[in-house]
Amino acid sequence: GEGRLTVFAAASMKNAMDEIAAGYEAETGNVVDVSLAGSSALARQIQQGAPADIFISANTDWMDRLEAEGLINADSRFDLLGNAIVLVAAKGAAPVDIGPDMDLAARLNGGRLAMALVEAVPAGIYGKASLEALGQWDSVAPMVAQADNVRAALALVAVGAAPMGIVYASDAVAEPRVDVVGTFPADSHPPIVYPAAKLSSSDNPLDAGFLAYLRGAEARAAFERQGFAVLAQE
Amino acid sequence: MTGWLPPEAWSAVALSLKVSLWATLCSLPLGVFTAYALARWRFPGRGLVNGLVHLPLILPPVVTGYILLLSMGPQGPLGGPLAQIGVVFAFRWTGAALAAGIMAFPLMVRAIRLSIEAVDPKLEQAAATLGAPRLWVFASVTLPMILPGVIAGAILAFAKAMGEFGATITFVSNIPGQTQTLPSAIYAFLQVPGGEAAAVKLVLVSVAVAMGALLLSEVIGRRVARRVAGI
Amino acid sequence: MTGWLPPEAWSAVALSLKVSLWATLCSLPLGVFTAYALARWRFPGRGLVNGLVHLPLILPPVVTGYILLLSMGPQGPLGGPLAQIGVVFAFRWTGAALAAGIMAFPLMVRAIRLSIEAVDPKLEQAAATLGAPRLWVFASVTLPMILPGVIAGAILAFAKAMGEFGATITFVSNIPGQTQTLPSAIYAFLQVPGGEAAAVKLVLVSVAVAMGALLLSEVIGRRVARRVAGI
Amino acid sequence: MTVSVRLQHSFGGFGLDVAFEAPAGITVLFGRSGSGKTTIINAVAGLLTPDAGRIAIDGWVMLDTEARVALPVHRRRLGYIFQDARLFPHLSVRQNLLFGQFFAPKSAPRADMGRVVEMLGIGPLLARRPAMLSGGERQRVAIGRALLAAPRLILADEPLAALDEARKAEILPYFERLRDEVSVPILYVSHAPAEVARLATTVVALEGGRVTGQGPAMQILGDPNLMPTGVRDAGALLQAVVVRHHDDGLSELSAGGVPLFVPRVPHPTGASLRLRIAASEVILSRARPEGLSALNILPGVVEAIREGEGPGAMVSLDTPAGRVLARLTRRSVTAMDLRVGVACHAIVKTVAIAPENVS
Amino acid sequence: MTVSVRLQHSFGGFGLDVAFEAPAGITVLFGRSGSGKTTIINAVAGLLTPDAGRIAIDGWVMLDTEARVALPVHRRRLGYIFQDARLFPHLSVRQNLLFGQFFAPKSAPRADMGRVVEMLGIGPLLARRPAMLSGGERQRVAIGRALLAAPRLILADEPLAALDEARKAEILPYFERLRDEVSVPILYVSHAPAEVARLATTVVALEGGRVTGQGPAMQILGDPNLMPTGVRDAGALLQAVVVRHHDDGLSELSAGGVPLFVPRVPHPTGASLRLRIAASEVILSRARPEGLSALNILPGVVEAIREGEGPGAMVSLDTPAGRVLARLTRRSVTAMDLRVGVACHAIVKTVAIAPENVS
Ligand SMILES: Nc1ncnc2c1ncn2[C@@H]1O[C@H](COP(=O)(O)OP(=O)(O)OP(=O)(O)O)[C@@H](O)[C@H]1O
Ligand SMILES: Nc1ncnc2c1ncn2[C@@H]1O[C@H](COP(=O)(O)OP(=O)(O)OP(=O)(O)O)[C@@H](O)[C@H]1O
Ligand code: MOO
Ligand SMILES: [Mg+2]
Ligand SMILES: [Mg+2]
Repeated sequence: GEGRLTVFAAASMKNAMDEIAAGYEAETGNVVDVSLAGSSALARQIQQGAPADIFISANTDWMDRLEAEGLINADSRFDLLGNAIVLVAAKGAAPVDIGPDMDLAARLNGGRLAMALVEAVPAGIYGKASLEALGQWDSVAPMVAQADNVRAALALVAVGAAPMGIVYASDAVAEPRVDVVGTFPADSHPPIVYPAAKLSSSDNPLDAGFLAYLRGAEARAAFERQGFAVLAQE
Repeated sequence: MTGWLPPEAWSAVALSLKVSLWATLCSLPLGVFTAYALARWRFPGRGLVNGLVHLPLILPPVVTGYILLLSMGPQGPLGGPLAQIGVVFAFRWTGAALAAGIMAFPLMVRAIRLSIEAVDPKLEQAAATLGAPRLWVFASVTLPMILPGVIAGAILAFAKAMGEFGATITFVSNIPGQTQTLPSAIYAFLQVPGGEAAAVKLVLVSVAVAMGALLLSEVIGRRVARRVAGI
Repeated sequence: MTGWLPPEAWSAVALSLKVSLWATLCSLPLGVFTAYALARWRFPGRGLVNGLVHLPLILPPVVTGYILLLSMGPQGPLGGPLAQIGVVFAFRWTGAALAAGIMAFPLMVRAIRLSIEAVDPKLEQAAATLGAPRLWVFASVTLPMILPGVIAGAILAFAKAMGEFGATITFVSNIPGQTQTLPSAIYAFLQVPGGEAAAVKLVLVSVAVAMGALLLSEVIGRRVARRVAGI
Repeated sequence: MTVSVRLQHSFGGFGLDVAFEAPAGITVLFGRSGSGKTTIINAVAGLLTPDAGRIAIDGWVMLDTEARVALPVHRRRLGYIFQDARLFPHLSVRQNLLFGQFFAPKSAPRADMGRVVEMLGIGPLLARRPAMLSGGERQRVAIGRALLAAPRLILADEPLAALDEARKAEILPYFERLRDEVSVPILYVSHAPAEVARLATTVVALEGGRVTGQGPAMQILGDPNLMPTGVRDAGALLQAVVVRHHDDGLSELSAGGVPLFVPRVPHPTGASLRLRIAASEVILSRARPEGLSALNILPGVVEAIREGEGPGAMVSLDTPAGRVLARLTRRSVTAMDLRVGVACHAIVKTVAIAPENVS
Repeated sequence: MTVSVRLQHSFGGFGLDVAFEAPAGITVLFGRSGSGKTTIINAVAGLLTPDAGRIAIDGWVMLDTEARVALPVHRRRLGYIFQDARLFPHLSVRQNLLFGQFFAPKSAPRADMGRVVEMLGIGPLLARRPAMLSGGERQRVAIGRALLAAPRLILADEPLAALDEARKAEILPYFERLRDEVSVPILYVSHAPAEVARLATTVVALEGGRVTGQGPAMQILGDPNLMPTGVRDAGALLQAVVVRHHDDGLSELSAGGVPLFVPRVPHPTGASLRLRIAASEVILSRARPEGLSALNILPGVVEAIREGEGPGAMVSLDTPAGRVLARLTRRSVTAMDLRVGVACHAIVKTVAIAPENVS
């Protein structure tokens, strides 16, 4: 076929989505346009009638909001990916035993802890939740430097502006200037879920096929290469 | 050459050029008109108009983008009716041009306004005494005399449009080939591991284009100024 | 009044005012100098300087932020040595001011440059014949004459600084009370479902401040212009 | 065609209240700085809307504040010649000249471009830009531009004031030609007596926003009471006819039968021209003087003597050539025993009749 | 103090090559437009660096291209009075006046503010801004500003050209006072003969970038060959002494024993002053004329007669008062049989000696 499909996906999925789109195009001959931006920007655009067919959000809040407003096809919704949040530090840093006993504030040694916006951006929200669960938040909070997205937080660590940061495992995977020094327990924060769904306004016949492809083996391989946990079953 | 950057990046470059060019050309007449009104007319609400024109300079670009999305989107109070008559901005390159044009508008108006304020109204009066109606006076006397300022304003606006990101991505998203401009592409590359190299290349392209435009504006501006002065 | 907005929001307003004010005041001397050099001197590399000054206007703000982070961050080639002498920008409100100042710089320079180009060099020559050394000529003749332009440029820069977001958050992040400016706060509110109401309030505050500054600039500019002309 | 003007207007400290008629030819508005000349011209042009007034050319009303008629500037069909030329710098001389032609009604008697260019001697300049012209050339082009707009009225506000003497001398003949060859009335502002004497058909003398005298040039300029710029600039106008051109570079004129010698004028024999004799340059003698280098001696009878505040006195002499004014010291008046009715001679140096004063 | 100037410079089509000395008093650079006057002044001021030359005041070298000395403008200790005043619009008159004082060396003979203000009559203006001044007042402040900079040399480039006659008359006396009361040499550019006659101590006549004559004013201005603006402007300078002030508003002067009457001058009896008698205003008579209104008659002997191209001739008359020039027609020269050595009388109208020419 030579159909066309528009996918709104969280910007952090760019590398994986590039691979998947290419694979899908090669397999089916259909073209996929992937618009990458912050989940909130995409969700608002959908609220305003954006001509997208499929939305993949980096968190459940915005997807829930769209579902409540009837903007997505609830039946098509599924949890596509999971992720972990990790503590990163400059290359060669000693591992940290993440738990209630670690004294993160001391480890920072006056430096900053880079995170995404802790009230607004999913990775930041998860990170804050974990630190709270581990009883670290109050001591660390004054040292947190909040970036507008995860990548910016990672960059702060990569360029040495901050000694440590909290980012997604998927972000840390390919940054040569940092090491993952610990992974936050999955139960210390709400589940990190990237839900995908078809928009109610879309009558694109390719939707179902693409959603299926996302669950497929090739997509799984691509996501895993980028450090995501794939939740969706084929 | 094409291997230096991925093809989508080139298409972002091409789209940005198209978007910036149209943004500049289409806002130019309105920019000249607004600048003229602000420079020459005293009317109630002049301060307000001046403020409105400057608004995109003052607001965080994302806010401007949201305002555009809310008003000009398919469901917006302006976007809906406009769509009925076939004018669609949302999620089209035209919308990217609209966003870029609005963000660049204050810069354009400032430059043109200053050049209008430098035109001696006596020459316009002279044209009127010779029988020229107001519009004709503008077209045959004022406009040629402010041409250097108009060119400077237009090219500055073009350069600014080439760099516009926040309002654009918020209003028309980041759809490759349709609304993915150079800055959006740079943003996307910066969002993932390993994208920096490509991002740097795109930044270089963007700087080269904008610098070229600026240099051009200084050269053309000086040449036209000399031509207008009749030297 | 305080109940209308959460206290952190008010502290963001206060911080933004402080950051913008300092950004404007500190960049003003350099802005005047750069504008003077571009307007009056012919030197090799003039085109390059002009381009550099315009760069923040042209680049996506995030890129400017990254460049700042790379060069002025604690490990950066400039930031490191500066830190040694006690000048730290990273994660400080001073860094926010630096970012805002750089982003606003091209606007400031443009406005001042135009007013310098309008000063008759003959008056400066007259001052020189009376024995005034070059710097004194500048301080006692040129500067007072361009004051309206300087004020316009400064207030435009202030307004722009109030709205600066991308470069600031990329360079100094968002630390409530230290680097959380108004636009960062607005951005944060816009990221979560339901944050619109608070965002709108902050946008209104931001617009009110910037509009007030603009109006002020028109009024002061006109008054100072009249004073300078001695009317 | 006659322009009739009635205007009332007040600025803070200044009130204008004038009414005058400007027939064909050049009507000079004459008065010192601040007397309201420019204000009148601007009201006629439509660049200023007066508090009250009426301006019409023959029956065609351009302004009537009572009838609430006020044609906009571009409908008034004017040719305004500004002091500073105001050529369009971005247009060539040719384009400047043609600027007004687009707007002239098809039916208007159209000045011929060729003839105007010829008359003003600007043929070789057509392709140039105004920046490439001398001050005098620029002013000539401005005259041409005004003429070619097919105006029903020409306005000129001190069109020569910005020029030095040499340039003035270059332009004056063109205004004379305008006066003599073009039927459009011309309102001309000046405060230079020599210019007025040379150009004016009609003079409207202004002082402090009021008309202090109006009428034919000869009459107004010969009346020292009306000359607003003071007796120092007074002078008489004489009408003369060219009798002969002599080989030694002089032209012989006859003014009422009195022979007068002036440096060669270009006019043909029989042509009529005007001479201005400044009162300050006339010497009187009771006896007919002999053996003087001055060639021009006009016999006459003292008509009036007016003494001023200073050491001077103004003597009007009735001569066959017309009235001649002479400014003397009171001492001389006494010494020569000058009284009304006494016969005496006015001595004028040949070369004292400068070319600007021959018209 | 004497300024010595030697300059060579070439612009595209124009070459300047001059050398002259300017002693104390006013040295007027006199020449028609384009003769290089401004170029010289600018080189002296340091606003233009000439191809070659040397400029020094007494031994103090400001420029010596061979020795590679070129003081920057602000070190030259000048008082430059510009044609257009160039007051600082944002400063009050007082601040304008004081501008240069900061930079004058402590040791410099400091002009007294009070005296300068007094001399220029600008006391009531001190608090005003330049925009609130008339053209004449502005120029007076400019003079004061230049003086108060404690200059070693004053430059004035046509400081009166932008003013109308009334304003000129208002300013000229201040330059005379400068000349007479201040010891600083003044380089003064002008192309108005009356101004030159009135002010110049020394005249440097320029033509096409060359000095065609230099020397004391009397000598240069009395020499029609040197007058670059042509014979029409020629005139003689006479030195006279005030004898008496008469009740009828006239002052009686004596020039070499010849009585001359002029409108009341402000100078006290016994004061010495200069008169200019324009050649075009002199009438000659072989016999001593009787019964004329003109009060001033100078007896003399014809010294030389030069005929020009036109109908005119210039006659030099040697009189007890000094050399007087008269411009006549050739016809008169023939009719009166004037030849070198012939005795005759120069007749000058009292009022023709206008106040500007009495100094
Ligand atoms: N816009 C204005 N506001 C207030 N007063 C004005 C205005 N224009 C002119 N005047 C005053 O009106 C009077 C007449 O001015 P006008 O320009 O008509 O004089 P003028 O005869 O043309 O003088 P000049 O020969 O100097 O050009 C002057 O006293 C002037 O100060
Ligand atoms: N910067 C320049 N470049 C080329 N030619 C110049 C320049 N400045 C002056 N000239 C020429 O040098 C000549 C002398 O000019 P200058 O200004 O010294 O004359 P001036 O005697 O002051 O004349 P004016 O009385 O008109 O002021 C003129 O022919 C002029 O065109
Ligand atoms: O999908 Mo994002 O980039 O963490 O908002
Ligand atoms: Mg006037
Ligand atoms: Mg000059």
